[in-house]
Amino acid sequence: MITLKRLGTAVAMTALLATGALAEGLYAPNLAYRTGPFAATGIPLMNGQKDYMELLNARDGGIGGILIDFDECETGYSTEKGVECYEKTKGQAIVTQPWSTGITLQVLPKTNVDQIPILAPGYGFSPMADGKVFQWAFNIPLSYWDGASILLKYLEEQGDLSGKKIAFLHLDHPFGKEPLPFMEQEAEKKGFELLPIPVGLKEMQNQSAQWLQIRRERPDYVIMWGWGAMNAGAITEAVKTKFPMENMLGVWWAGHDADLKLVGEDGRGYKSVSWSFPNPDAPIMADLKTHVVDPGKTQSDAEEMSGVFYSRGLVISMILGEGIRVAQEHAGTPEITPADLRWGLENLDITEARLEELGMTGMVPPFKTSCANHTGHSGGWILEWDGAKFVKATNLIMPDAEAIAPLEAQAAKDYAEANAPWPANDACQM
Amino acid sequence: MLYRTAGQFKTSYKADMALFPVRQDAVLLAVILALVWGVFPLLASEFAFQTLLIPILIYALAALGLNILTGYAGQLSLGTGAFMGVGAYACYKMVTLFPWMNPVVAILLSGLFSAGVGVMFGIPSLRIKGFYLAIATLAAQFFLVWLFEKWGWLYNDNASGAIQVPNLDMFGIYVAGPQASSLVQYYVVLAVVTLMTLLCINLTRGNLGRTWKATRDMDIAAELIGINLLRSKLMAFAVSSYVVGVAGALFVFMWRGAAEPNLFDIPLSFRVLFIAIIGGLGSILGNYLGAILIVGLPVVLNTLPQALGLPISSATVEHLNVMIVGALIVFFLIIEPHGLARLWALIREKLIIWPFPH
Amino acid sequence: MLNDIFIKPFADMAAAPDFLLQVLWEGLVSGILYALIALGFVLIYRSSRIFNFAQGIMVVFAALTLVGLHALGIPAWISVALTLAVMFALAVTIERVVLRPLVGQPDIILFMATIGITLFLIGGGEIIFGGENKVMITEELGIPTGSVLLEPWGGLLILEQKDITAVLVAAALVVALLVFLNRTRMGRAIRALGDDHQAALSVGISLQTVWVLVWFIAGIIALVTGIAWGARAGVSFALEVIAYKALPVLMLGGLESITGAIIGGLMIGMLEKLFEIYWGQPLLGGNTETWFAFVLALVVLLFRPQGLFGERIIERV
Amino acid sequence: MDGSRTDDSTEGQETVRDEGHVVAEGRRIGPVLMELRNITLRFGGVVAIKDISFDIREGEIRAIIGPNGAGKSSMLNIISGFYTPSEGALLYRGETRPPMRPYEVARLGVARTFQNIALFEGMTVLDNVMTGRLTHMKAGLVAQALWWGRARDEEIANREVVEKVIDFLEIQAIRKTPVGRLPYGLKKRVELARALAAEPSLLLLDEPMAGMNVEEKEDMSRFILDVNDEFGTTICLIEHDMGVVMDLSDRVVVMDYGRKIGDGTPDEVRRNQDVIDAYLGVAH
Repeated sequence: MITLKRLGTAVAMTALLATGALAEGLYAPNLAYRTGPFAATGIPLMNGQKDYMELLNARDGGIGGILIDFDECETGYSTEKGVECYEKTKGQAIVTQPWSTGITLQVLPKTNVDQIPILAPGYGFSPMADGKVFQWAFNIPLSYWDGASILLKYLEEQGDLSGKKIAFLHLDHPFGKEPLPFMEQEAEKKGFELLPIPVGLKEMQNQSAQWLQIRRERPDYVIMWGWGAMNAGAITEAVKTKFPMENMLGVWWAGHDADLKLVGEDGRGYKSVSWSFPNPDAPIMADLKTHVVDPGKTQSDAEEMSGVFYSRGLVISMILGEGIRVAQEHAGTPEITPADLRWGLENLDITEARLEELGMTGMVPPFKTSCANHTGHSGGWILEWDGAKFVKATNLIMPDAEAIAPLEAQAAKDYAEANAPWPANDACQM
Repeated sequence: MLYRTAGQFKTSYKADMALFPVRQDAVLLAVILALVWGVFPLLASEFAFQTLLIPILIYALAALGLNILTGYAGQLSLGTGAFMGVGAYACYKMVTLFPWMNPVVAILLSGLFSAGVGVMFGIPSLRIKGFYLAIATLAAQFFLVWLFEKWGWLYNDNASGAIQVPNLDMFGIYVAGPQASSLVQYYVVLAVVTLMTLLCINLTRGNLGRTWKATRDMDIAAELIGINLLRSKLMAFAVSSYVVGVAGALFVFMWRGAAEPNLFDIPLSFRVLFIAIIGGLGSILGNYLGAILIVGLPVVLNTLPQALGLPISSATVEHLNVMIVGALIVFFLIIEPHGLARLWALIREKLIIWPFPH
Repeated sequence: MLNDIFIKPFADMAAAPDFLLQVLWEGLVSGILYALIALGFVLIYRSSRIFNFAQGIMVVFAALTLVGLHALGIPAWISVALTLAVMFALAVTIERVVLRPLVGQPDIILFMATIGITLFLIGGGEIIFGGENKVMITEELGIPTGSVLLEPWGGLLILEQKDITAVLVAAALVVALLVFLNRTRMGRAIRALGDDHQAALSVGISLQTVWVLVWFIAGIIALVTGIAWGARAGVSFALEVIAYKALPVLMLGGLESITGAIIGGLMIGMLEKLFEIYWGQPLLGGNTETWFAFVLALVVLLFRPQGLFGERIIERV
Repeated sequence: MDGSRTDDSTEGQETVRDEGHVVAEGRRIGPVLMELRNITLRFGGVVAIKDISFDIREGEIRAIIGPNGAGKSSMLNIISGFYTPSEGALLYRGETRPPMRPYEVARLGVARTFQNIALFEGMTVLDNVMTGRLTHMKAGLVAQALWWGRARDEEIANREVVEKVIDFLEIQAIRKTPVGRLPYGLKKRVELARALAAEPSLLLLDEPMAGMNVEEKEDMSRFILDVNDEFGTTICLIEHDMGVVMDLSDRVVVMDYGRKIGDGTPDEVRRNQDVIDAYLGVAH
């Protein structure tokens, strides 16, 4: 027993040391999931993220002359594994990319102690936008409440929402429940009836009960907060029950090309809000082909690379890359610390001009973060499935900041109180 | 010669009933205790605390709880995860409703709630046996996890549906929550686990233990010699669920820091079951051996290829890990169905008579 | 409150009979699949006293193999044949490597071994096939994909053709299985084995052969289930969870009763759907399907410990 | 404990007998301990026992014999509470015993052994015998968990009783051996030890000599007599082997096809024509 234990500890420790020694450059782990029921939606994102960093390393020799050690730790979307990955990587890492709202919530309080920035682009806890309270967490460029707000604004453009019934079909998981407080507030304000319909993790592939409920309740719209196998399940059920596709909308994680390809033409009219969009003509795609695809460094393929999720992966890594670059300039050294990176992520200014320099025009709306604003609130587009691919159906729509900000502040305050003592950064200026 | 028992005579029944009738066992235990109480905490890194020491202890305790029910009383349960959840949620409610409550007391009390729920789901055990009962415990598993999701009061209606451990202190030192240091948490876990283990050893070697084993080995005969089967089984459900509940509270409060309902879903139940089976049903020591193997193996597997410089993706490692655990289960069942504890017992027997062959 | 529990649900049913029919149909389709999986359990349990937890993962494994082979460019029906060959090889391997060395061990040990097999297949399957959701080759297999619209009482009833196919194929499979078990020498040997090992051996059929055979049959059932369910919702490891639903079916129908598995499966499929729609969603916040079948089985067993179709057990000393 | 006693004592037992007080070689046969009145037992439509009455007196050795399927075991199961009779009544020390669960019967002081050994295979001999003391141990959960006070005292006190039984049955050497490893004959003896440890007022033995060789049978007979003699334990036994039974018992009930066909001293039974018919070819 002792020897076994000792052996285990010893092996683990030497391995850790070895990891440290092996790492060349800045260690930026990604808590990825290429397995499990969420792998289908995870893989293109992970590929996009990885390929972007491969590109920087191959083309530019990293960032600021230092290579990025972009490493994946497999979580299978399991919160437990995720925390294990966090514990394993936090020693050397300059950033944590938890990749699940559950894992984010779990590591959120620890980052204050460990002082490592959490980068959760487009997911996590919406009140993380409040940088004064959540000093180490970033959900750039849009929070879930922003996303819900954009969807509702779009629906309002189609007609008054009062008296309407909106079904909120969501994964029964912290991720799916996240927009509920905002949706409830808006339902009251705008006078529509909100009908939350949870989909259990075990029922993602068999949603007949949920869609029977939708058939019975006859909602005007279905807003879907789905992920992984749930999306494909919902979309096929929607087609089957003849729910009008144009009245079904999803969060950005429910806008995966492969899910819609399952139903093809029948899915025409389905919409999804997004803060990223593929641009096959962008210079970065050509660079990727030269430096990553042709040398065989990618795990992706042409079809996947033309999709929404792969390009979102690129954008996510771009956000991290820009954060590192800004931090390096500020710190005056390429070898930045996690604290430097936090400064970098708080001082991002992604303008159209900068996007053009990056060769990523049109792939993400411009945004700007600050010490108090950890999200950036870029706004998003509504994408529509045309039977074969997603197209932009609207111009950029901005979230209703006035409706979100008070709720954000309150939730952040409650969180800090529940987790007292919780250090706040009152030095922040807007 | 290390394990020579010759010359150690017992002169009273009391001495014969001591915890460690063989002196060498006591010495070995003392060494282990010195290591876990003194040496490990000094040497361990944050990583070792979080991925090995603390989880091994907590999983061992959960497996110990399950072992009381399955190994000693013979009632196969597949609902351990949910009962851990009951403990965790009960503890969460207590510390948020009564913030003045001492966290360790809260953890120890939370087991009472899971014991209550355990007894409720144990009632069918009188009429339902074997696999049917195992499936019946799945009813508890699925129903309780569903309840954790749907009953907002349990998680104070917070938006994410997850519970978050607040910072809790004891005599001015943080023992739970993000501010608590791993070292403190380790000691709290170790103290609770040591206490629970001692209590369980006493229960299993005494009258209740014999009652349970009789129920397990032949329930009809047990009833005919005067055992109230329902009482015996319910007692096993209660004690087992208590220990499992305490393990669940430790799991969330001393290790995870937060929990969402599906953390307590069936994979957790199975992991604890694997630990109990590979360790050895009907054994106390086995739970620790099993936990070391099941918790330690993935950690080693995850770090080994990197250490050796093998280019295996972390996803593949994860799959390999699942495969190896599966294969190990089959392997152990074929080689030694009574688990690691029996292996140790055999080694010990050999040591006692060593160097002679008989 | 009482009104919501005892009156309103039935009023709702009466008010929209077409919807009720739709609910029952959805339940029936699920129920057929539960019954199929339960049948796999029963066959293996009857012949070897093994509670085969791996039945669920075998469904996933069979479906993944089929889709994976077809993705390599092999024609659909040849893929089906090859998948059957793989399932046969799996049956032989399991018999050789796992079951044979464990003959005579207590039930719980064998049960644990099948959990080991499950884990092994999950890990291995993910390495071979990858974890992402795949599309079942429904059309390539010639399964119709449209839907039939009926209008009972002026309402609407949507029956998907692939669901109808699944129901018909499942029914045919069950009939074929019953014929096999009752009319062939091998089939009778399997049934005899459940009652008496010696008797079966005296028929001149080795235990090993029978075991390989039942595991292979379980593999065939797994493939059919995998195709049917995969056509509904895609093929991924998440499918494994539907196998849990077969467990309460077994509790209700009895571990050894083929009739019990079929009737129990259909009953649970329909009842859980009815409960979810008319009671679960309005009163309990939904998602009751995760536990309803288990609780139902538990309650039934409390009053009838032998299950719905089992014979009364007389205990002896 | 002296083996020489067996042979001559059986002769003596049959001699003096009258209603109420029977004295044989210093043993006191007391009043009726248990009386069975018009017992009938049915399983569904099958009648296993039909209208049987007999009694067991304190201090005697009472045997129930009969061919296979005569309903002997069912009879024993009724006495030990495992089956509830369909009709009829059981009187214990003169009072009607209400329907009881087997464990309640055990707590009244009825202990038994089993035809197919029912030991707890996963436990040592010592622990198995200790289970016989269950009905005498009262310490609560907390005391047991702490191994303190009453729990520890009980454990030691009862251990002493158990050790006496172990000495008495001469199984000291296998005290710590797991029961699963023992040969058949020893298992039977351990089972007897477990029943004896309960210090029962009525000891039921279900075919105590089934499957034994001659030597083992002799040992077992000796133990049965010694138990009866030294502790004054009332014994009711079922046996297939008529010879042994006749030597051991004070009175014998003979059953066939669920009916009672004879009742009396071994000699009386031996002369009974019905019994001779039922045992044709088996009787001596």
